[in-house]
Amino acid sequence: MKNFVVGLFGDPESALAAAGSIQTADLGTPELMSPVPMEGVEEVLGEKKSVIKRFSLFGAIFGGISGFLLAAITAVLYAHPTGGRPIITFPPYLIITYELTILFGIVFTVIGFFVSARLPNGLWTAWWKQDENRPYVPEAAVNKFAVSVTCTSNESVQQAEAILRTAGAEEVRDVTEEN
Amino acid sequence: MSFLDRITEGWRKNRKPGYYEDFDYHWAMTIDLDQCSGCGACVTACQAENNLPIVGEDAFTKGREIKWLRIEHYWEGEYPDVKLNVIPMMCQHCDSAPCETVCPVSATYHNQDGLNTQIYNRCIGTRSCAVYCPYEVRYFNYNDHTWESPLDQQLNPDVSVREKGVMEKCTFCIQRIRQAKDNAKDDGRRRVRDGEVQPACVQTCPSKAMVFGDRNDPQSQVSQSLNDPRSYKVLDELNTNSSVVYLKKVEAEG
Amino acid sequence: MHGEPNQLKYTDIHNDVVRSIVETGPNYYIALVTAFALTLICFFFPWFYQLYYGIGAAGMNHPSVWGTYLASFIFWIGLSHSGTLLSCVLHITNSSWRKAMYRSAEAMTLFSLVVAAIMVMVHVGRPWFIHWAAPYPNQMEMWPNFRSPLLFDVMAITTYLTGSTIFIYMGSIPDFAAVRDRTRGWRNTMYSLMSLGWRGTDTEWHRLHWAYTFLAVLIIPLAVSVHSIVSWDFAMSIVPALHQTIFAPYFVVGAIYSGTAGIVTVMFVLRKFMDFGQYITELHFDNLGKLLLVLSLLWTYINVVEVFTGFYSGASGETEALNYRLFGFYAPLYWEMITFCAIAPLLCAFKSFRTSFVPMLVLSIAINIGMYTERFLIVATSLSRQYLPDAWGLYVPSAVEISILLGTFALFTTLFLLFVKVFPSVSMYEVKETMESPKKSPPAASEGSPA
Amino acid sequence: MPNIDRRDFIKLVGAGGVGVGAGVVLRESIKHPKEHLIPHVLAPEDYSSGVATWYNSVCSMCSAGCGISVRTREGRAKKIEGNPSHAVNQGGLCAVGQAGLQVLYNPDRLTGPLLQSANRGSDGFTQITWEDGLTRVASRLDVLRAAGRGNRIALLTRGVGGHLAELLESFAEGVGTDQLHHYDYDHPHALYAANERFFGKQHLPYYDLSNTRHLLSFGADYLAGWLSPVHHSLGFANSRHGGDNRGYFVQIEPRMSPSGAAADEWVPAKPGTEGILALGLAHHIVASGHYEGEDINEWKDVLSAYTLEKVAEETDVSESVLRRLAESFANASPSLAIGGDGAGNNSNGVDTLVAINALNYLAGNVGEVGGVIFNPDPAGATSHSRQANYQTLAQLAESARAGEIDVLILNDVNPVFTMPLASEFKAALAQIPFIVSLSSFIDETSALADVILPSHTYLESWGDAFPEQGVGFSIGAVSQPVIAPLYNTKATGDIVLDLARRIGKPMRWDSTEDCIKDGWNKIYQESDSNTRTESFESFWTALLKAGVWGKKNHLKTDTSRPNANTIASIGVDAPTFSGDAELYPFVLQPYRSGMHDGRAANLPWIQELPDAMTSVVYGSWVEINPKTAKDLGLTEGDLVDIESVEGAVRAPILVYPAIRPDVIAMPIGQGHTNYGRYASNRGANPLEILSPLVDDNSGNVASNATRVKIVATGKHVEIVKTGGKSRDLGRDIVQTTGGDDHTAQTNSIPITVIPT
Repeated sequence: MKNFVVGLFGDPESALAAAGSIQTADLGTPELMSPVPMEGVEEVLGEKKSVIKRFSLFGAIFGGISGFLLAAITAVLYAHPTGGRPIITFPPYLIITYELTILFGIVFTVIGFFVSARLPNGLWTAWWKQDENRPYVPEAAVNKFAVSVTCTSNESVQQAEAILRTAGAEEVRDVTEEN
Repeated sequence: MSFLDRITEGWRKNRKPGYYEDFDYHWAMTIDLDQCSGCGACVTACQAENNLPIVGEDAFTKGREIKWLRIEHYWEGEYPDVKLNVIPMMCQHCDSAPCETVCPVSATYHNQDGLNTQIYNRCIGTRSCAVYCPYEVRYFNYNDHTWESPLDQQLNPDVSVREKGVMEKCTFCIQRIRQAKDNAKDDGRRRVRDGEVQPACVQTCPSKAMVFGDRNDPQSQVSQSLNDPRSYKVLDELNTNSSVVYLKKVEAEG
Repeated sequence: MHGEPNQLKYTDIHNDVVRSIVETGPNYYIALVTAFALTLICFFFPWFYQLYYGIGAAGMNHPSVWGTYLASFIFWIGLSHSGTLLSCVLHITNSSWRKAMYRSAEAMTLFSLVVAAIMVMVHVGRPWFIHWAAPYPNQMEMWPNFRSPLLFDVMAITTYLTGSTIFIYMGSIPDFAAVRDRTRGWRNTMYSLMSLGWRGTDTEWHRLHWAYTFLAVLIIPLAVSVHSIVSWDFAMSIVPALHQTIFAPYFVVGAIYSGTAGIVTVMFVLRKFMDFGQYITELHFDNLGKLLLVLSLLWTYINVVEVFTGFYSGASGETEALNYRLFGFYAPLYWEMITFCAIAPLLCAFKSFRTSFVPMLVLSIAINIGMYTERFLIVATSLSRQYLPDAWGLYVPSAVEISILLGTFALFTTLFLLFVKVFPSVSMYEVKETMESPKKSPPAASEGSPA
Repeated sequence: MPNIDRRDFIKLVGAGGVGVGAGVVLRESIKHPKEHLIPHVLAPEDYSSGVATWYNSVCSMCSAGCGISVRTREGRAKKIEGNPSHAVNQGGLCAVGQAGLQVLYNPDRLTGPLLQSANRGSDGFTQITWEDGLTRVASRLDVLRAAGRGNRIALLTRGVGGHLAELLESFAEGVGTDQLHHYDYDHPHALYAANERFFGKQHLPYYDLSNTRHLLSFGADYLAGWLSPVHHSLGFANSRHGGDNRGYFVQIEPRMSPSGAAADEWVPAKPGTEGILALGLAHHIVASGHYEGEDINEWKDVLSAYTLEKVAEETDVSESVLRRLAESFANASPSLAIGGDGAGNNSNGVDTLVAINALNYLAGNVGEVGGVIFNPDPAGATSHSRQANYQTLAQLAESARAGEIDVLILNDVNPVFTMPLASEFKAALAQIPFIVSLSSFIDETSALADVILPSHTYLESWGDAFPEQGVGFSIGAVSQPVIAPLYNTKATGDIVLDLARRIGKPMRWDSTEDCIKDGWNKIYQESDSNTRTESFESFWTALLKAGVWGKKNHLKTDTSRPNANTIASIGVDAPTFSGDAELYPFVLQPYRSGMHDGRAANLPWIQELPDAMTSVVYGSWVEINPKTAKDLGLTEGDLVDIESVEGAVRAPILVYPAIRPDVIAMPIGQGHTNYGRYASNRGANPLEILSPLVDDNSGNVASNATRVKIVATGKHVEIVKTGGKSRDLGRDIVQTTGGDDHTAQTNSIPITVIPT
């Protein structure tokens, strides 16, 4: 059995404070949901690191190498002399290299984003539906700031609810997983 | 030879710009401007040989004539000390052709005879080659051209007819070169003899101002003509390295 | 119906944006049908005729083999430049005033690029074979020529289109999620699909921020390269007055310039017709006006340099081409361009001008007319005055070309009208970000109070 | 629901639009199911091109008689090239010669006999059978012949040379008429007259440009239209670079022709004063002691009036130029003076050409290599004695008006186009009860015919040619059919033979081929029995294969002198012009451009060939001096009426840098009213407004002697031309080198006249 206790706050400060309290109370790291990026999350919940930059770097390097090889190898394969230039010409191929560096950098950044943000949600099921494993409150997309606590027992549910209410939650919702 | 050696060798070879000397033939033409009278026989001969369309008056008005070879006129001075200089202008078959590099689909490139070739059915019609050509000798098919029956019976079966959206230009009568090579092969000769192949313009020139031949052969008429002290290339400052060489007009004193 | 911007609440933004998507009045349909009909009549039908007849339907000739189609291509590529590029730059420099307008600006980029890509199809002689310019394995012994500036273009524009699409999409994911919850039926399905199950968690926001920043970092040099490469289509040739080292920066500056002016136009339209007056304010016009002023001075500087060095060279071809541009057949267009792009924007030096909406609209349109003229002149004056005077010509666009040129605007408008019904045309979450976040307050005023 | 309607509308329009677009794209992409990506430009290795068959023949586009080789594939002529072994053109061929294929394949060619069933000059032609057509003509001829009134039959043919001329003679004799006229607009009547007077010879001499070191050309556009342009081009090139030192070419003419452009010096003398100029030079040569003949005193007498001072005044050429020209002409050896249409078609034309002959004589060029060489008598018949000049045709018209002509047979001749309107030739034709045309096309003259019996083109029929202007020795060539007749037409000779049979006067030949063969048999029999082939048949085969025959029978140097009377007759009057100089301030020079005398105007290749000097295509123009244009406030494209006493033609102005301010020039060839789709209703025909001012010595119209005025119409048209700006703006496109350092000639390609 897994319960998600979600507290809705009207302002970000209260929500952050609540999240800090939850973490201090050893109820696990809560998940915050907000309509805008919240500032100060890392001070409260600890630093976040993402792998996106590695994806970007790899993509750029991969793109650069494949760009040059695409131009150079195929030019040797289809050797069409033009303009008295060498078959493998640096200046033009550098441009191809440059463009593909950026193209693959972009594509891999996106892949990195999907991987690290675990999107799309529920990739292997019907991913456009809401994943039951991830609680969601629609208000959080409008003007509410939500703190979601994952609880494994009834005690922790009550404890979490109490902390959230104390912190000034306008509403506390209990989302229970089916299985 | 190890794989690495093969790569390095291929690299060296393909990084070398001056590979044109290795060509079997290196066709070139000289035009003696002191002999050219600008009569235009070459223009019509070219039209007859290469299936150039009859474009009609309207196309001329719009500036869309197709003349692979044209005569340019340059007046000098004012009456009564006035002179007219004429110069036949056709594809110069540059060895460093600006038009070749710009084609995105490789529809124009240098073939093994040192010719600048235009592959009609590979052309997608960006017309950039015509922009890049400083000699303005590339002509675009702005629409499909037809020949009123029975004028079509004159069409040369060895030359394809170009459709709309395709660039075309002088080929040095590549079909004649091809024929000459075939003949040479049939006769058991390894090479085409000097003078055996002449483009239509050279063939018809009433004042024999044009000479065509293989530049690789130092004995050929064209090679000798290229050494003429009067020889020059039009727009040589652009480093196009053209294969058509003109001999200067002589200004004699009476 | 709304108060001053600083009195706005998160819910107001939300409601306004969602309303702009789901509530569709008859005016919208009239606009869409008109735009679409104009697209068909002015753009597609003439183009189909041209496909049937050949490029001869246009006014191009020997030696002016390039014409308005290519000018339009550069124009639209240029227009695309301010959207994503500006958005990226402002994102990285943390300029908050960007946030209300960047979504539409990026959409402009995207659709300008689409129109530009279509212009390539219109431009080439045999568009049915245009895929030959793509490097795909085939049995025809055919491969594109990577040495060609035109192929650089293909690569650059493909990359730019991909990058811009991804950029605008990434930035919209939170907004799709927000709209998803407020819609029903097919819209809900669509937004569910597009939002990828976004929930707005702290981790998601964090990843989005970094991914978005990396994209911005990658796209800035890309955008610069795109217009540089477009300029090389000309500058790599040896045509007098085209073979210029200054062309790449000239084109990049011109592109940003025309794109910024384009943004002003779009901002005005959105403000007027989408009731976004609270979000797109005098502040934006003020800032854009300053930007326009800077760009116009840069642009003027480059123009002066070009003319100066050209005349100083004394080379026959160069001087003749410049002479022709300044005093020849097309001279009225040249001076029109100078008036619109170099002189008129000086008005932006006055704050009162910058913050007046209608004058700014007029100026922005004038600048873009001038910038179109610039592209046209680059093509028309240079090609008709090349090395061999006896091959000089004259190029005047045909009715088909002019119709297609007008049609591109209709096409762009159609695409933009469709966009505003699909994308939240103002970035909700970022506008919310710019506002004071709700403050902790007594329960009676729990929805937050103005600062 | 209104929404649905809107949507449906959008959908329908959208689907329609996309459908059309997709259809077009689809059509284009499937049009060539086999897009071989490597076309003939780089043919696949296993591709072999077809084998062409070449036939040697003779070009009949003008009277120069160049040898041609016609390339045929699958029974169709594909390309005409010059026959390299023909001494006249040596492989070269002019644009009109190249375009001969379009005579053959012209879409406007007549495909079978026609009968005019409505009014003359209307389009009321109906198809008839050959039997019908021939019977109609033969019955007419038969009646007249039987009644002994054969002289009421007139034959007017284009200049036909060789044995076909004999055939026509024989036919004329058979029907009993002496009204057989050959008519070519450009036939140099004045030149024949002048040569007869000065040299006593009825034939053209050979002007050896090839070896001359100094050429004075008085209005002879030898590179583009005069006598034998291709041969002259060869000679020009050879003189420039074939020998040890370069020939110097001077062109004296009021309007620069292509030959003037190619020359080293262009001297714009006043129109009609070429002869005076020549005599001025002669005066200087004699006076300065360059001439030392026994008859020097006679010359001094006759030339005394032509002092350089006076001549300079009359010709508008400075004395110093005259002196320099005279000196260099006398000092160069050999030198050559020629006089062409520009000099000959004046009121003093024959006198002028005689003066030029005198100049050659005084400089010692007569009979010399590089000078004037006399041709041996041609092996076959030539047409000069039958050539009709203006007076002859005017007489014919007179007879027609008087009702003395009952039948007129036209063969490929178009006098209605080339005769001035003032001659009222067209109206005279209307008086002839029955006109037959053997032309391949309907032209202005054939349109007036009652019956048209279309003949083959020269590429489908037999013939031969013995070039009149020659190459200094006897040559001839056989014209053979290179393809089977395209249409239901007959050879001219065969039609005539058939008619002769039908009127009971059969000739001694069965066919044209027979006639030609018979003629050549005679040549064979007369040839040296030691060197000739075994039989006539082998000779004939070899002849057809080579396409040309020649005999190295150069005449010995002619040392004969003109007698005293001839010398005494020398003298050139000031030219007279029709029209008052006040009212009509300009002298009109109609000149032949690429269209020949207008007969090439129906060939699209020629219409699309930019003019050699102005690069104009598809139309007429009026050339005027820039200064004149400025004075009159005219710019290029301004439509003007050119008015003479006789009428007006309308054409646009073309500012021409190289024409005298008091002269305007117009090209001949356009202005057809009825000559097929390519020529009709295009441009203007300047010949129409010429005054019928005749030089009595030649009997021909002085076509350069009409004064005109320019009347602006206020309208403007765009002159269709290919050129842009014809100034090189210091770009050094056509580079030149000084006369002294042209060490080049040794490297140039020598051109040799091949004696066959």
